[in-house]
Amino acid sequence: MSEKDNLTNLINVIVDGDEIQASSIAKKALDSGLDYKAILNEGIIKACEEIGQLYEKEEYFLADMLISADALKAAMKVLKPAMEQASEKSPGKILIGTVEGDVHDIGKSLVTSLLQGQGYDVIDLGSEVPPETFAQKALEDNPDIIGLSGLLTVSISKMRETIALLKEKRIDSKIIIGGGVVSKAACVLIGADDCAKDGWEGVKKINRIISSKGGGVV
Amino acid sequence: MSEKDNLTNLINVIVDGDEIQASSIAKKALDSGLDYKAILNEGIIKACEEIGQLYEKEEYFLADMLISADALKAAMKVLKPAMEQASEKSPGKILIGTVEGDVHDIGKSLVTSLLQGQGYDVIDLGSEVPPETFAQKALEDNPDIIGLSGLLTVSISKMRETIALLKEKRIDSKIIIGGGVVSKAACVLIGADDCAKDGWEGVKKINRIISSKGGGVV
Amino acid sequence: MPHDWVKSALRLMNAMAGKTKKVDRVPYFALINEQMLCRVAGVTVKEMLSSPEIYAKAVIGSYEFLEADTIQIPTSYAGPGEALAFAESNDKLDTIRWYDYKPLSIIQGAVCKTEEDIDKLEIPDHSKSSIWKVSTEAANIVNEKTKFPQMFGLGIWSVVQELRGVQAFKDMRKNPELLLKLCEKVYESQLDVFKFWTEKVGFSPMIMLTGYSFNKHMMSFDDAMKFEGQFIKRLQEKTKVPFIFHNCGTSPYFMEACKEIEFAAVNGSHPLDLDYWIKFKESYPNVTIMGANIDVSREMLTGTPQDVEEKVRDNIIALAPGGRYVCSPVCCLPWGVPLGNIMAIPRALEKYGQYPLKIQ
Amino acid sequence: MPHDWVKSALRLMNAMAGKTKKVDRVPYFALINEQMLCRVAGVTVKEMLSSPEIYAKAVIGSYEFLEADTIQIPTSYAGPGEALAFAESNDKLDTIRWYDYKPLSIIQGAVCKTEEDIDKLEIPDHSKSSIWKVSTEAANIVNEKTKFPQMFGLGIWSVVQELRGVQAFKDMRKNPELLLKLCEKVYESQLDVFKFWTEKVGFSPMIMLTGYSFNKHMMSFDDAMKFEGQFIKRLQEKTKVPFIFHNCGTSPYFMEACKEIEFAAVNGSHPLDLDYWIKFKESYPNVTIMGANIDVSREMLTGTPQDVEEKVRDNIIALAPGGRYVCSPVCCLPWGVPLGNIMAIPRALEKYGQYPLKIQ
Repeated sequence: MSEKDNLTNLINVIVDGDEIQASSIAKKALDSGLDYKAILNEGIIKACEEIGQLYEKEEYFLADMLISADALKAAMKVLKPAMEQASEKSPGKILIGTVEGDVHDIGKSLVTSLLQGQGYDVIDLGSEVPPETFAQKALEDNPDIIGLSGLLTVSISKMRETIALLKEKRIDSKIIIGGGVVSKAACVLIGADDCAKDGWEGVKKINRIISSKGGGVV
Repeated sequence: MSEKDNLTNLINVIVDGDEIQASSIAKKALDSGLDYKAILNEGIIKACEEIGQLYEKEEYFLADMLISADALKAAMKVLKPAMEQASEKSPGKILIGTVEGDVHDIGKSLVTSLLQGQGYDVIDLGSEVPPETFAQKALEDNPDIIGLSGLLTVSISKMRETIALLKEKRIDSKIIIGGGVVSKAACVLIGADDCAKDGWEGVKKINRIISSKGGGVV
Repeated sequence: MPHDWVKSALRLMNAMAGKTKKVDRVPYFALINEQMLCRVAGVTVKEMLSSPEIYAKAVIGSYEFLEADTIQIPTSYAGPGEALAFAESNDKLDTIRWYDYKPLSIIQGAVCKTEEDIDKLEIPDHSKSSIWKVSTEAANIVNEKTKFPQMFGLGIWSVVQELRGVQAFKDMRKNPELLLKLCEKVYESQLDVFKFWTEKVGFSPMIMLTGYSFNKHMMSFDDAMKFEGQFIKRLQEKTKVPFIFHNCGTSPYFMEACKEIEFAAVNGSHPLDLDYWIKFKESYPNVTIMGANIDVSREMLTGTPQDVEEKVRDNIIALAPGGRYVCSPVCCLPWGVPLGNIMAIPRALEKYGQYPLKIQ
Repeated sequence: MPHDWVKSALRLMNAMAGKTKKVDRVPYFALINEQMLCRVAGVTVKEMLSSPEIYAKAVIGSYEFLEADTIQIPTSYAGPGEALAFAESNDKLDTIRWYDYKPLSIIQGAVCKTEEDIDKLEIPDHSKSSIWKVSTEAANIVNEKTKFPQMFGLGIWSVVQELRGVQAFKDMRKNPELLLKLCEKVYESQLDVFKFWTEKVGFSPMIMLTGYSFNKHMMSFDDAMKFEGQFIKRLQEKTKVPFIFHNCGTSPYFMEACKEIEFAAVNGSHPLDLDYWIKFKESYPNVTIMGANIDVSREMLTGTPQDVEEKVRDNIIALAPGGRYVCSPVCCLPWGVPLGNIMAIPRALEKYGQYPLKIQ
């Protein structure tokens, strides 16, 4: 098979959400001498873009994206050693969590998987994360972006409190809030840099922020 | 000195709040062969009554009572070994604490000291005590009376919650609430058995409840 | 002036029937959850749920204070409360989270982590469930004191998602049979809790159905029909009462759902603008719109009472002619929304909502 | 209708001066603390204190919603906030307790546990204190938006007790000199924070003085004068503004204190019945009574709006003739009191409180 066929195959199995195939094709491509950068840019990132397009065309839904994201992660896992050997930095560091008092984490799970699948360094704090934990971890890890997730309307309050604490601690990571409840108005009100109504929008906006910072998906 | 003089002296130094003298006179009385029951009933309990009378006559105030209570405790400490040897039971077991979200403990401190000074077995849970801790300790220790203390008006809510949990766990200790904020109306509303507006009233009511249960100050 | 609940009930009923001649003004449907009860009644959630009397008193006091035309207790809905009942009856009490002034909930996905958890999942015995005991008793007190018929709420996907979490979505593709098995168990439990409610509280004149899966951000319409819609139809056959279709997602399938399933009313709006609702009213003239586009996370959260008043007026102009419009902010009234903005709704209804309508 | 704060200010001023001909109705002084702001504005305490804008908005929205004639931010009082400033400046941040919907506070007695703690206790640099920064900035916003002069609050014993706890009472007998040293430091700090406030926010037209020691359950009147009264007199000499004397203890020394110290008004009532206040009015006709006996932990907590209305009416009949009466529930409006009961106060004032009084 040609190099191109190999990558097309990789894209297809990722989009189809086939974890096992994604892992094995990525391995085959690496073994065949293909540079990890090519696999990443021409395979994995393209697959991610295609998943997003399908979602936007309403051919893909949350379920499909979650499964594709798993395949994305499986392929990425294969590339990791080669990337580390080449001292390739991750495109960005993201700290993410569902705010205190909210146990919902489906949107956050999707964002985490898709970002990890693109090679981001994602620190997932889980759900019910107190403001102090966000602040402490942000000081320790100095992330590019902090993502606050929440489904409940009550979470707006807690997001505002968390952001206030982050600013008090002079943490200058970009802050993006996500969840069905957030609106542009709420975003401005509570001092976030941006907001996303669903996981895919979150991923797109994170990619955009990272690119504008000169980093971005490799 | 006569037996009676000794006990009058003991009463005086306790009322005066002289810890050192209270301890030494109680010891002398015991050494002179006086029965601990006599010292307790004719000395310590009488002193406690006198402190209360002085408070009610407005000659004594919180400061005086706290100091006398310390002297009371000092004398009681001397009697403890003799009482234990005679397998004397404490007049009653009291579980006490300031409810969750309230840090005030001056009233509770007075009640604890005065009760301990009368030989009660007092388990002081401190301040900011969650409902679950009251319930758990009550199940473990089976107290005769549970005292919930609070200064803030917000504490009424937490007292109600605590009492509901105690009842749910079928804990049948008498419940008495105390603090400047409580009223008879609030007491009925939240399902407490009784209430006390200050520490001394709390002590009096606890003595009354224990007596009516057939126990009481020896 | 004491609240006239009989008048409110008639106002609501006649508006939903389109009999505007018998309606004095647009009715106000308020979906008040535990947070709002805490704010108005000043109690903690644990306090409320510790006693049906306290709970009922908080509910009546709050709905009357907010001048609503409806009254129901927030846990008269087999959503998160059902998830709790499942947690209770399956010895997973450690998945439950209590908060002072927020609804209690369970950790998503913790009750049905594994396939075996689904196989072994026991339908709760609702007569033994503590949450259902206090809810039905409180509803009875509300019923007795207000004579306002107590409405019950059902929902499939809401419970499935609480029990199975994010894994439910992966099951959809990887193991749909397993997921359907879980849906079936939730369905059975919904029927059982409905029966229990009816026995204890009486007949529910309508059912509020939370079709949370009917939202484009959740799944395709076909999947929504497969994993929730078919069960809704079965619930309708069994319960034989009109359903209000509730969804406060960002892209709900209201039009599509109404084509497939018969609903007496739809309740939702999050991001939909008035044009969507005008079109909906044209397409489904007999389906009452409850809510339209007064958004709790936009103007109510960040605007002024004047902003809210204008929004209510715009909704009335667009949707109230001919009736079958019930004013309601969407969704639950949360922390963050000032009471001044909330109270602007009944004020605006008095001002603009009188039938015959003066503004059009 | 937007709230007319200028009208409120005049209503209050003229009522306190006894000029009833210039007063339309009995003014309403509401002492709203963090809890009530949380309930009305729907924010957490941390949220409020994180931003002067949010804080000021919550304060204005809440006072206007509750239809009060006064407005002040709860931390414009050097009580618990001062204890916090002491904790901050003495590296005892671990003694501070935060709650979502309750005022933050410090563990009683934890800052000045030992004699050495008192010796070494540093007076806070108020310009560096985070709580005073946000408080003064928020007060400035309130001032600017309402034009209602912002009142400041002082108190000695409140702070002493927070810092030294139960030990303060023992010191009173065992080491009064040590206790006086602490009182002196608190006094110094009070003067400093007053100066800071005046610089940042402007002149406070009155000072609300919480004389918490002036309560029989706390101490004898002589001790209250020794450990707080003498400092109040010194505060008066330095600040040169009228003082409102606040105490919500169960047996306050109002009459006794007014003999020794000049107060423009007294604010308190907890258990005192109307006869006490009628006698007080006879004895001190020039001292305004704010509050009388509308009790937040009795009828407001457990009664109905009708009960509250009756209580307000009784207070008006007894105390409003001739003016110098300001209606106010005592003390802070807490959780547990339903909003319906709270809102019954302005309703009752409109009904019964119009000058010239129709009910007497």
